[in-house]
Amino acid sequence: MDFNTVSDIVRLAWLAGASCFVIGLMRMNSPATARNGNLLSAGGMAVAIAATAILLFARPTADGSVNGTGWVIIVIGVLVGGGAGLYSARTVKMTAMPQLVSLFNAVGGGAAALIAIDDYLGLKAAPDPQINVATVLDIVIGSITFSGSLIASGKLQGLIAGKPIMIPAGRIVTVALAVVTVVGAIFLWAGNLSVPVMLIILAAALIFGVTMVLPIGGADMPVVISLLNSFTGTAVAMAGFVLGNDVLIIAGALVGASGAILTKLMADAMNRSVLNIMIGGFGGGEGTQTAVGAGGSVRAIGADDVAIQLAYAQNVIVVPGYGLAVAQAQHAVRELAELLEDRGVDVKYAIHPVAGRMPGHMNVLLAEANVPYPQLREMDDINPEFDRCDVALVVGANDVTNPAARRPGSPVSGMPILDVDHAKSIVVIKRSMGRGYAGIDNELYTNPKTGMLFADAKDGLAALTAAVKAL
Amino acid sequence: MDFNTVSDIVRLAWLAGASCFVIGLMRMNSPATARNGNLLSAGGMAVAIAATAILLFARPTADGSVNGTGWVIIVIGVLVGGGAGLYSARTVKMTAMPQLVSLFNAVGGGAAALIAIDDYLGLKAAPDPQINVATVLDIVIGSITFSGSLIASGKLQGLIAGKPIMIPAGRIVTVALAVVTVVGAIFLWAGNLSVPVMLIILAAALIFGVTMVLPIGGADMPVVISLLNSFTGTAVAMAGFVLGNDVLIIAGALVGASGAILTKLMADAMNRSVLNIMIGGFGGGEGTQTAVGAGGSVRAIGADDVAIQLAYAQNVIVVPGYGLAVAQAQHAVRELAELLEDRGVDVKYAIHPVAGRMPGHMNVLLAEANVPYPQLREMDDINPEFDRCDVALVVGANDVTNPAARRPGSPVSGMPILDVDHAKSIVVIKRSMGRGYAGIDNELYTNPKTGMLFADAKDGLAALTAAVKAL
Amino acid sequence: MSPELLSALTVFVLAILVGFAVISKVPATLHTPLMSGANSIHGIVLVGSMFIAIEATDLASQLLSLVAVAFATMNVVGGYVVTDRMLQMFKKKPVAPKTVDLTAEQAEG
Amino acid sequence: MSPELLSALTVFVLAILVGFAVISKVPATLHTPLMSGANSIHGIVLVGSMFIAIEATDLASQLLSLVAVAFATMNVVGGYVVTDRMLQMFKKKPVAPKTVDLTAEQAEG
Ligand SMILES: NC(=O)c1ccc[n+]([C@@H]2O[C@H](COP(=O)([O-])OP(=O)(O)OC[C@H]3O[C@@H](n4cnc5c(N)ncnc54)[C@H](OP(=O)(O)O)[C@@H]3O)[C@@H](O)[C@H]2O)c1
Ligand SMILES: NC(=O)c1ccc[n+]([C@@H]2O[C@H](COP(=O)([O-])OP(=O)(O)OC[C@H]3O[C@@H](n4cnc5c(N)ncnc54)[C@H](OP(=O)(O)O)[C@@H]3O)[C@@H](O)[C@H]2O)c1
Repeated sequence: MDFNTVSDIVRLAWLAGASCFVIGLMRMNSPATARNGNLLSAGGMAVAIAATAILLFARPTADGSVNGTGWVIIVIGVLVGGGAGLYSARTVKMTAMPQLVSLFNAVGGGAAALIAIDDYLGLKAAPDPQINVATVLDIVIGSITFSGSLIASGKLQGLIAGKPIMIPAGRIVTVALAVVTVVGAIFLWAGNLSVPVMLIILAAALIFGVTMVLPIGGADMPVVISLLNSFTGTAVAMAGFVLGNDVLIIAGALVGASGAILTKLMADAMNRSVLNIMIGGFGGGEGTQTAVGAGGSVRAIGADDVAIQLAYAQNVIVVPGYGLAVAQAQHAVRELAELLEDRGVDVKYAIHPVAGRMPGHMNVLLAEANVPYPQLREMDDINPEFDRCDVALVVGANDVTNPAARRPGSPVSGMPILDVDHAKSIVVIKRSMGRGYAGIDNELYTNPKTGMLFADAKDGLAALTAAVKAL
Repeated sequence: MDFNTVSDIVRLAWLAGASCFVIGLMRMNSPATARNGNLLSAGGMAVAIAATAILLFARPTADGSVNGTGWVIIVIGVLVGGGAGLYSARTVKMTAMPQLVSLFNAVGGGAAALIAIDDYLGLKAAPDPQINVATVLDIVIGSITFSGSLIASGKLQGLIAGKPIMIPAGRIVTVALAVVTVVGAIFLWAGNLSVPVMLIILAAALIFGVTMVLPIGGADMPVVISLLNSFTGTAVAMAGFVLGNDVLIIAGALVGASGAILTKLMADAMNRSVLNIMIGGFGGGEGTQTAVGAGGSVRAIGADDVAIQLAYAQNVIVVPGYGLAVAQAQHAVRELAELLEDRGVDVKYAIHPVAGRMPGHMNVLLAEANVPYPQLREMDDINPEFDRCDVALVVGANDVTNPAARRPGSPVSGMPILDVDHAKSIVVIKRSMGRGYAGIDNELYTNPKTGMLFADAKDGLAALTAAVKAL
Repeated sequence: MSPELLSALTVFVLAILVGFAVISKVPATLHTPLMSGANSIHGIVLVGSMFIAIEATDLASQLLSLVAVAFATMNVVGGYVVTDRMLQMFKKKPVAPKTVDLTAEQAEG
Repeated sequence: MSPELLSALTVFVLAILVGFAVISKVPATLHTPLMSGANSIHGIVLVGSMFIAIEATDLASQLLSLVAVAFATMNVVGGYVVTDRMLQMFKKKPVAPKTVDLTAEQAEG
């Protein structure tokens, strides 16, 4: 089979792969087909990569010989990178996934930048404008995502303080870096070939990524990661222009665009505008545990009393939060719920879009505990039902229930919350009067309707289950 | 400006136009943005066509002279076609729109076919395979849509009997035609250049279009039109391959694919599979007016009695049907509804997806009468509420309320229906015991809970309004 | 395979994917307008018709192209106008039925 | 503008449109998995990295390409695996919450 036929087939294979990416993403829009969609996408990736290997192998080299070192590089790189990726992905804890995704995003952006850098170093003369533009853009965007995603990952992991870090004169620095980058880029686009300038741009972009993400609070990291993800897509598309390779262009642009939409969706779910987030938002990281009454007395309540309330309620709404995740109490809560249902109580779960530490965190946890999907209700669905709810059982949730969000002037102001305070009676399971992510007091706890069951979520629920059984 | 620059700009303009088509379609997915989406799409079309004119004008001809006749043809064609399109679109009645769309679809397919035919007649030798394939496909698909859409349009217009027309040995004929087409196509693809064979294929495809649509009942026409619409898109894409023109390929493929999805959605709404429709379904056309009791006595009821029922009901669900459209009673029904609401009655409209003669027919009519959008409820939303509904007021609806659909063996079996019979009391306004589209009796009318108000929808509603006012 | 064909094919496939993705869960209300809107879009065939009209030299293709241009224009103009007429019916009402639904329930319950 | 660039541009624009169209109203549950899934897709940069690795002659580009290949592979492999792990959580349950909602109302009312 002559090389032309091979390369034709390879190109078709790339096209097929790209199509798999698209259809895969489509299927990932609904829970039922999501997993299969991801597998399809992975299949497409396998095809595209295999095809590439074949092309490179069949391709006649200048001196007809096979470039051994090239293959060695590829094999080693694949083994190392693949191993690292596989291991980390397999072993990461459920709650640590967002920062891992951010890490993968960083390396992806890095690879895209490296392609352009390598290409640029190899240049003898300034390439035609459009290539030149693509190359520089690839370097800039790729570097920003690389450093930015690493910071984001570090913040979620807790390696870097989650609360906004204000660099002295941060804004000025950031702006200055941006200016440097732009000027340098224009200089190169003007048709000058200069490696030093390229390196300056590279450095400026890398630092820019850091200064861009540092001032943003951990609470907004998921949105930031999604935005950087979209950046990486764009960088990869640029790399596609540099190498004149369609599949990179398609896949990159696909991620760039879909990532942008997704970022908006996520920001909307936290009721923030993307811009407003990038300029730096609330979310100071893990709540300080220092107990603060903040006026108004708190009514502590015992497991037995709660058990009776629950057992004789008509309908109960469970409000899970970050605490449930920390305590890994998802199974405990399901047990209690089933017990109550056997006694004819109607139990539902109120899922706030940003409860926990990643979007959909609660759904993921409860699904893991086999809580029937229909019992999980999105915020807008369930909020009106609190008025008719006998007992709202808040388990390790705080900010997402804080009525202060309805008033301006609080750090959570504007965030849509669960109308827990509309319930006839409220029970909150948490360890102390400790604060949540936003680091503010929650007047729900001082509400006369509210009883506080101070306990670790898991233990507290276990106690309740026992008490209900004992009735 | 040299020609290359011009053609570059023109190509970019085409790309921009194509993008407008896509974004336009996206915006047409939701009622709020739909109209603006259509305008955007139209704008893109204007850009694409203007760009083409510029390109053709700037293009250096063989002998340097401008091809006068060519421009004359274009101008005349545009004037004639544009005038016809504009006039018919402006003057058509709301209810006649589907057949007009079908007509436009026919001419579109025809144009696509003509391009390939013209191209083929101009050939000196068989072109390279892929062009050859595209040309023949264009001719075949284009012709099928042309004749098929004309028949579909005729059926909806009533020029051709709506009820399935069985050609003697129809199936055999259809299959034979298909065979001829395929064999001919293969012969040409084999690299033979033969105008006669091309003409045979053309003829076969045209007749095939007719025999394909004739046996299908009018009830399914909307789905058929949508399918043919998708065909036209494909034909246009093929024309794009023939002329090596990207914008035709993009727009054509876009319509081909989205049309296919849409066809499936429409078929689902009528709870039929597309295949099962194409093989010929129910729907005998306008109901025979011959009154048939079909066992079980019918209870006729007067306007005054109905008025009292309505005025003192807690909630009323209006079920509009084709009869409402025929009688143009949308304003009359809104009036009555508003009157009732002023009296504190909660009024909703139950919209069956295929009530009337085109999908969304009822929404369109009622929206025209300014019925508040929130009062219009889709079938799945409203069905559970019939159990709590005091009076269901059926206005000129028949098949979509026929409980026979729940049992197998009836022509409407399997079609999801509105659970009107669950209402505490039922009132039906129609002129007689005449049948609906499916041409079968409706046992709802013999249901003891049902009172029949025999009248034209408009008059009946007016009478009711008067009676309620009089209370 | 010529590079032109390859890129044409790529474009073709991508456009198909767009087509599949662009139609999401549409309310039945919009089925007919959407169909009509898509129908107008394939009026783009007018561009092709103009090409063959300009290149037409013999009578046959002059007639064919005349018909083609007329047909295509009818498709474009009529299509967009009738679609717009269908859509004029929709007054922009932000209220989503679902929320209304819930409030309604509230009122009752 | 070279025809290659033009077609590349066309492909680019179309892919962007696909990207916009492909994400419709997604339940918040799926935001993170979707992000992660898209994140794996840009691992396609591995293809580019392989090209520069094969063409690498001097030490500099050999090192650069080695890192690029390793990075890209990590993106691909890790991305898909972690996404799959997230999605394993979803048991396929056809019941749409809304219908359940209504039946629930029925039960109460
Ligand atoms: N979902 C996302 O995308 C995302 C991402 C980042 C940040 N955020 C932010 O995170 C917050 C989420 O709100 P949330 O209400 O879910 O959580 P939260 O506001 O962070 O509150 C969690 C509460 O759980 C309690 N808790 C901790 N460990 C516990 C344990 N073992 N047992 C029982 N209780 C325990 C803590 O109180 P005690 O110490 O007194 O027990 C804490 O007040 C929002 O502010 C959101 O903006 C969301
Ligand atoms: N929506 C679509 O896409 C589509 C397209 C084509 C066909 N269809 C089919 O059409 C049917 C639609 O069902 P439908 O219930 O809306 O209509 P229908 O079943 O066709 O019944 C309409 C009824 O309205 C009555 N009527 C006619 N003119 C009237 C007037 N001036 N005043 C009062 N009543 C009048 C007729 O009874 P009287 O003669 O006794 O008055 C007739 O029984 C379904 O079978 C559907 O499959 C739907």
